[in-house]
Amino acid sequence: MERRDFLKVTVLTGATAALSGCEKPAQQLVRFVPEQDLVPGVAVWKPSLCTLCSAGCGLTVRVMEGEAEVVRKGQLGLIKMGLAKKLEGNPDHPINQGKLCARGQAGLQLTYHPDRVRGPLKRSGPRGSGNFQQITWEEALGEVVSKLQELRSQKQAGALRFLIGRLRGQRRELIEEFLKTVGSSPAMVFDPLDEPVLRQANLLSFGRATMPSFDLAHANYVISFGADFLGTWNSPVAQSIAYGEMRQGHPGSRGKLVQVEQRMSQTGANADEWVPVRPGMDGVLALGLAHVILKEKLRPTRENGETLIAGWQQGLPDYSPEAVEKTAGVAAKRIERLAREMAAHTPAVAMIGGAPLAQTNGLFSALAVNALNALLGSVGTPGGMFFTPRPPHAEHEWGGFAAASDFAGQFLAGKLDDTHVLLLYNANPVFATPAAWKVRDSLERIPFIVSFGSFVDETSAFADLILPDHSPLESWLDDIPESGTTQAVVSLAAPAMLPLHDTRAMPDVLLQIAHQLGGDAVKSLPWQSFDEMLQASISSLRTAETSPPVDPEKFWAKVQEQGGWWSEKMRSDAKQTIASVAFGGSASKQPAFKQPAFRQHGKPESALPQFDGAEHEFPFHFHPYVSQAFLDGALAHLPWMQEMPDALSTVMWGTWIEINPKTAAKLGIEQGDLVEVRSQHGKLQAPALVSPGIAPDVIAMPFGQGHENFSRYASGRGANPMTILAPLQVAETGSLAWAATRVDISKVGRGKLALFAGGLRERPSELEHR
Amino acid sequence: MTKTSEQINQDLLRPVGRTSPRFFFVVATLGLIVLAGFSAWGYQLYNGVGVAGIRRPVFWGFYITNFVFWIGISHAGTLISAILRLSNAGWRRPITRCAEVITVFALSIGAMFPLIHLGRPWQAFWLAPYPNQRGLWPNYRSPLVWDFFAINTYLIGSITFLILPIIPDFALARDKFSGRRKKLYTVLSLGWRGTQRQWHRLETAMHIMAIVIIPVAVSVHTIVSWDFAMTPVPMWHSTIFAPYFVAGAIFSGIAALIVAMVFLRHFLRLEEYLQPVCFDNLGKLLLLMSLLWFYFVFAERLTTWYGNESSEIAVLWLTQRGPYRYLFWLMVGCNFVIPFPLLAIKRLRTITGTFIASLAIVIGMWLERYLIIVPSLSRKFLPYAWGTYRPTWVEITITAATFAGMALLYVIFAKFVPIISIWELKIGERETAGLPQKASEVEVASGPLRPVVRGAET
Amino acid sequence: MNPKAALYTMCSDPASAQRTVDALLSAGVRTEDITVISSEPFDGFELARHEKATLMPWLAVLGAILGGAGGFLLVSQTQMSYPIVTGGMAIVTPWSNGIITYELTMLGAILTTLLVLILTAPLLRWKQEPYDQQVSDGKILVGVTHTSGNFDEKVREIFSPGGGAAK
Amino acid sequence: MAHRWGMVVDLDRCTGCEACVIACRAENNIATVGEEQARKGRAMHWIRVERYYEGEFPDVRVKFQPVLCQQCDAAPCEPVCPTYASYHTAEGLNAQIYNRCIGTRYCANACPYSVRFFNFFNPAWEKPLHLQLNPDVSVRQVGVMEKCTFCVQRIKAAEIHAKAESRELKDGEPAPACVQSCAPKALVFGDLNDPESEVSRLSRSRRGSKLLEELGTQPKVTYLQRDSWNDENL
Repeated sequence: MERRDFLKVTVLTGATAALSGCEKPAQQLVRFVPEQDLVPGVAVWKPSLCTLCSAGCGLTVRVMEGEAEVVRKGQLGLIKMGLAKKLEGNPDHPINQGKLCARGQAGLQLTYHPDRVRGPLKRSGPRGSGNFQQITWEEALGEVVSKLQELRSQKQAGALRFLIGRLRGQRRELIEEFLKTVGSSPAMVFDPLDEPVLRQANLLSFGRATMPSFDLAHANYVISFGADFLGTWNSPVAQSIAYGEMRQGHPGSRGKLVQVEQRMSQTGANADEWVPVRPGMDGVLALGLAHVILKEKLRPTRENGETLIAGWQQGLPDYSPEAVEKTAGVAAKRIERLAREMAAHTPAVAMIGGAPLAQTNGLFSALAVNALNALLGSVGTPGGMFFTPRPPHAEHEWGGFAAASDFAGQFLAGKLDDTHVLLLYNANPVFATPAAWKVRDSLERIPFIVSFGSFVDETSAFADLILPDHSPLESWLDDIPESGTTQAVVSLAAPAMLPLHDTRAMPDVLLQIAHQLGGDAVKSLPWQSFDEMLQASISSLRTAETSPPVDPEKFWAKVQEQGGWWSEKMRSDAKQTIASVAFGGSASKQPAFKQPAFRQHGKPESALPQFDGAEHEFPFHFHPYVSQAFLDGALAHLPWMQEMPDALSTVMWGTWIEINPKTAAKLGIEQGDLVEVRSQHGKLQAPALVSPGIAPDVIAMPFGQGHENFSRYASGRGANPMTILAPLQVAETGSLAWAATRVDISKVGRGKLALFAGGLRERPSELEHR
Repeated sequence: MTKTSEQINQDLLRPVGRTSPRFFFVVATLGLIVLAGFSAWGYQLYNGVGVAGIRRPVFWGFYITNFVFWIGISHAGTLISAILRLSNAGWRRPITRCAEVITVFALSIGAMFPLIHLGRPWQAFWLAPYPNQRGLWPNYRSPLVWDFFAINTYLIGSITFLILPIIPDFALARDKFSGRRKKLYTVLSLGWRGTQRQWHRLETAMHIMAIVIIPVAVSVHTIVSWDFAMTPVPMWHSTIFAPYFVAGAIFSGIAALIVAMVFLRHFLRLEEYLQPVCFDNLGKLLLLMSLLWFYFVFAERLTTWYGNESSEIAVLWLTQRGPYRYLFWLMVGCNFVIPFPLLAIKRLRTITGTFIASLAIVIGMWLERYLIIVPSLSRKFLPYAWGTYRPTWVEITITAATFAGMALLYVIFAKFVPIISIWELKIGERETAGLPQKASEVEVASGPLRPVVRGAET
Repeated sequence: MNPKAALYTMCSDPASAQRTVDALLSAGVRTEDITVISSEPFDGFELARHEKATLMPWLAVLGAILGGAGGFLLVSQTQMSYPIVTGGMAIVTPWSNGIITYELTMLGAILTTLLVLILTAPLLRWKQEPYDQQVSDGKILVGVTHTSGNFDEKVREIFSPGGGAAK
Repeated sequence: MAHRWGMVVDLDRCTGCEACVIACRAENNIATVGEEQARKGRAMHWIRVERYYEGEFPDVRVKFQPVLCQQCDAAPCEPVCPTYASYHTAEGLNAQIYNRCIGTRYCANACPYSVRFFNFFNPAWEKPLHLQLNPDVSVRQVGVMEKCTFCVQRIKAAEIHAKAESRELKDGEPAPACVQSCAPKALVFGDLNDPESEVSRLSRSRRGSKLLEELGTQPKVTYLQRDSWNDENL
């Protein structure tokens, strides 16, 4: 940091002035003295972390010297500096082992995005308009501090709220610590991609409110209920690596993948057997399978101590294949066959995620699948499911969207009305919540909103101040991945490159604010900068790693060099090791999750899902799903993601509505027609994509597009399925049941689809030549 | 009836001599269209070929269609007139020149299109074989380089073949006009006097040219067809292409010739020279080619259908049942269904009849080239990579401009050069008038001979 | 007398021209000295016997051979003169050799024919005597060059009983 | 011994995650063309994951098939290029020399795999996105063809690295960006001249076949067909 003080200014003339040709001629471009020593043309690989999803993969960043326009001390100028050129997986990292998904690689564009917020902004237009004016950091921080002091003086510390996205590790600790010291309630977490229902179920079944990990590499049989684990769910890279092993890793034996869903996901597309099931009936089907296994005693009974599922001890009399066929729409014969297969081909593992958990009966379905796993004897065994151990120093296990229920409740009940100051970080609820939640109105009522976002999005457009964070590549990062490995992992990385713009790291800003506030804040947050805090937090691991402990500085250097700390690699084929990590550590300490009261699930009447909208009026199930390119929409501003053809639809730069060919023919809808989708809570329009991989009574649509205000690449593009969703909640968790809405559709005209693919089939029938 | 050489001179030099306002009007309108074409091209040069409709996988579209079409048209003249000269068909005399002119202009226009369609036209000269600092010669394995050689040979040949018989007519014009025109034609006549030596050399040269130009013409369209046949693209990679293209070329060529002749006949009032017999005979030729064309199309389609190779079948059905079906059947109509009766039935093989048939064929043959190029490219082997093609205003404008350009060049040519070979016509007239053709036919010394006597100085 | 000087007469049709020429010949005028100019060729008549002989076709063949050879050398030699890496792929193949050779053969024939025509006709020589514009009206000019004294008279006689202008 | 680079694509491992597609863009400075051009079919993806549906609902299956330049030994794209822009390197790669290309687009027509992409316009990177460009790969201008190079710059880098350590290249050391990023290891790259290399071994697999090999293009990419799960116990 101090090196910036060497900053020397020389006014450029002639040639270099021409470099700034495209800038305003008025402004004077200066050349700064380089802050790093780099050999031109030689690539350096620096470790970093991927922050784009919950997987928490490790990166290596290819850094090469280049000339960039940067802001130093508020002045724009040219500098020779190390620039990140490419992101690849960190080969040593236990989660992604050198691999990286498309989204992670496109993360590079977060740093170089033309619409990044380049300095602190103050709202100039009306809220939501997205009009801001530039101010200095001093002004901005002064304003924040004064607001907070105001609150404190008025003894209204509780009126400060911090709304964050998925956040783990020291950043989260820092925020929570900060909130505690100023005496306000813990951060509210908003992460549409999190699976609170599954956490709840796991807490009930296994005492861990944690996302599960799967030893797919050694599984012989995998049945997935709606979980797109090869695409976007949980820890996709780790799961894909293991999947490759399952398929072809062991000569002679090849695992089978069965996918249960209504709309063929990327994972479903890879399945050896694809089982369409009625929406919300996944749990029922799981119990149907369990019924057969119990009835035919295909598994030793000692493992059947299941108490959460009603009628389990009696062998689930209500879930005979015939009964299940009626409700779930899967043939009894097929249920029997599947049950026998999975019982015969252990290790067999079941997983559930995505839409099934977003039904009103999601918790039941999750518990049913957990029970099935237990019955199959694949909990904590090789080829089964387990929980990634937590590193010794991490006292909290921060669930992602932990406070789901609280969150939804707070907004719905307008509990934010007593909030005077709202801090925003990595959360965009305005975009990613149903219109029915009226998040806009709630925000309107908050007097003062501060965003730390790097981009102006639908939510930060409401902010009065924007204090832009560094891009991840410019920041000190740490993370504690929750799943995807048998090793305890603490990822940690120093900045891979120097900042381009007049931005500041959120943690540093928070520390600075704390110090300006003075009082307890200083005591509990003594650090001058975030990296000091990181070093302090990780030093405790020295002992955990080796005895005798290595010298602190060496350890700190080593951690930075390899991109984190991880426990000794466990031979995942050794049964006992898996078992030991299965429920590693005590029941997790997760503030948001209180151990729920024991309640039995699975009584047929309670097992069935509810839907919003009458069947005769809204004949179709609306099945939104996480987009391969944009996830929940947070990546829609990356041009690489926009132009990446979606694997199944091959659509670029837009959104679409998937319809079964028969349905389409019935409604006179053709590929590319503009279709209107109506629910009780709103309507949207998008072009139709006729796809064989979807049930006739289901209309599917990806999340992610339909941004009103999110950079030049995403704004005004496509439609956002969130807007028409019903505010139904999943029983006993209160989280959004986003797959429980019924809709009607009709053709309204001709739409525009940018498809990369021509033909649909490899050997087209004569008709398709038309 | 036969005409004296004075009459002939008058009739045929009239269009060259007098200029009606209609001429300027025509030139202006055509000129504007051509101008539009050039500006469209400029627009494309400035912005990049992207302004055209071509896309992946259909990387060739209107431009290459026009290229093949115009090269085809160019087979009208030279080939026809060469064949007719060698077979010494008397009715050829009034039409050879109209025909040869078409060749030269159509060829020049056609040859422009490879340049227009290039991604980097400013590098086009890299096709030419010359020692250069890039250390590269052109890749002689590339049919495009074959094109380069073939088209240049054909162009040079055709121009020679057109110019030679014009020289005596320039000499005629030189003597008939005065003032600036005289100066012009004096230069153009290259000092032609009409000595027996010159006549004999000229006729020998024409004879050799006629022999040489025929195989060249055939080779040109053969090679154009190989641009396609050399690539493993469904329904391109076929041995039938060479003869198919040559036949098609002659077919469209004759049609274009007839159209041109009808216009000339009407606007230059050449009714007495371009007589129905010419149209009747050309009509018969056209009929033959139409049958030949149908035969080739049928053969090509049948083998493809019978072979039932998936990628080829894809293209076959695309054209016959798919989105291209309308164009396909329109093409069959234009090239066979309409012309056949018009040309087969003697009563219908009138000037009007052949004119209508020819118009249809010109359209039909353009469609044929389009349907050969686009559907095959849009349905290559991997269905995932299938695509479509739609032309943009740029391509359409440029295409229109080439037709206007053809007409414009033709009109201007007819303004400066007698569009009918006067001296050749005179020979024809002697024959029809039954005047003595040989010394033996002259009866021996009848009466005293009274030659006019002059001195060289007068 | 100067070699350019010429006597000539205008005949109205090839027959009379033929007779005039025959008369001149029988009068002993050398056939090379007789020039007959017409606005159209009269292949049937023996107006200029000596002009019939020409090597043009053979020269054309020669030109063709040269063109072909040139073409073949071009394609076959360039690969030697400018070697580039082609990973073992041929630069020139017999097929392409054949095509280029063929085209240049034809080009050779065409260009030689043109050249020979220009040189032997001869063309590109403006101002040549004798000439008379009446030719363009269909008259046929029969002239005699290089007449020396005594022939001169004979020629005039043949051209006209009443004697004619000379130069 | 000269290298002969080849690839194996295991369709049984490929999940259609598109990581290779983005890895390729990032490594090779492939321009983003935008929505309008993308709709016109001018998007450039040197490697693409082809998706083919099989059967009708409810018995649907999908086949994912990554397709990149097959680096044919008898490449149809090479002989047709009039200027040698498309030619064969000593290591058997189908190279595209951008500054020799005059844009006849003939090679793209000749290529049966449709893996050649044309710059219809000059590529543009909105500042500061241009800072992400890889300095090891030239940016193509308007009117030239571009295509997969097997990341020749990465191969060269690996060779130089090995040379610096004065040793032979290790098997799998040079890896194109797509191969490096492939999580399920569906893509394997290596030297076909080394019979012991993993790529040679896999390309001899019983599941191995070449794409459109009936055309006689002799591709250097081998596709391992999808395996089927057969139940031996029931």
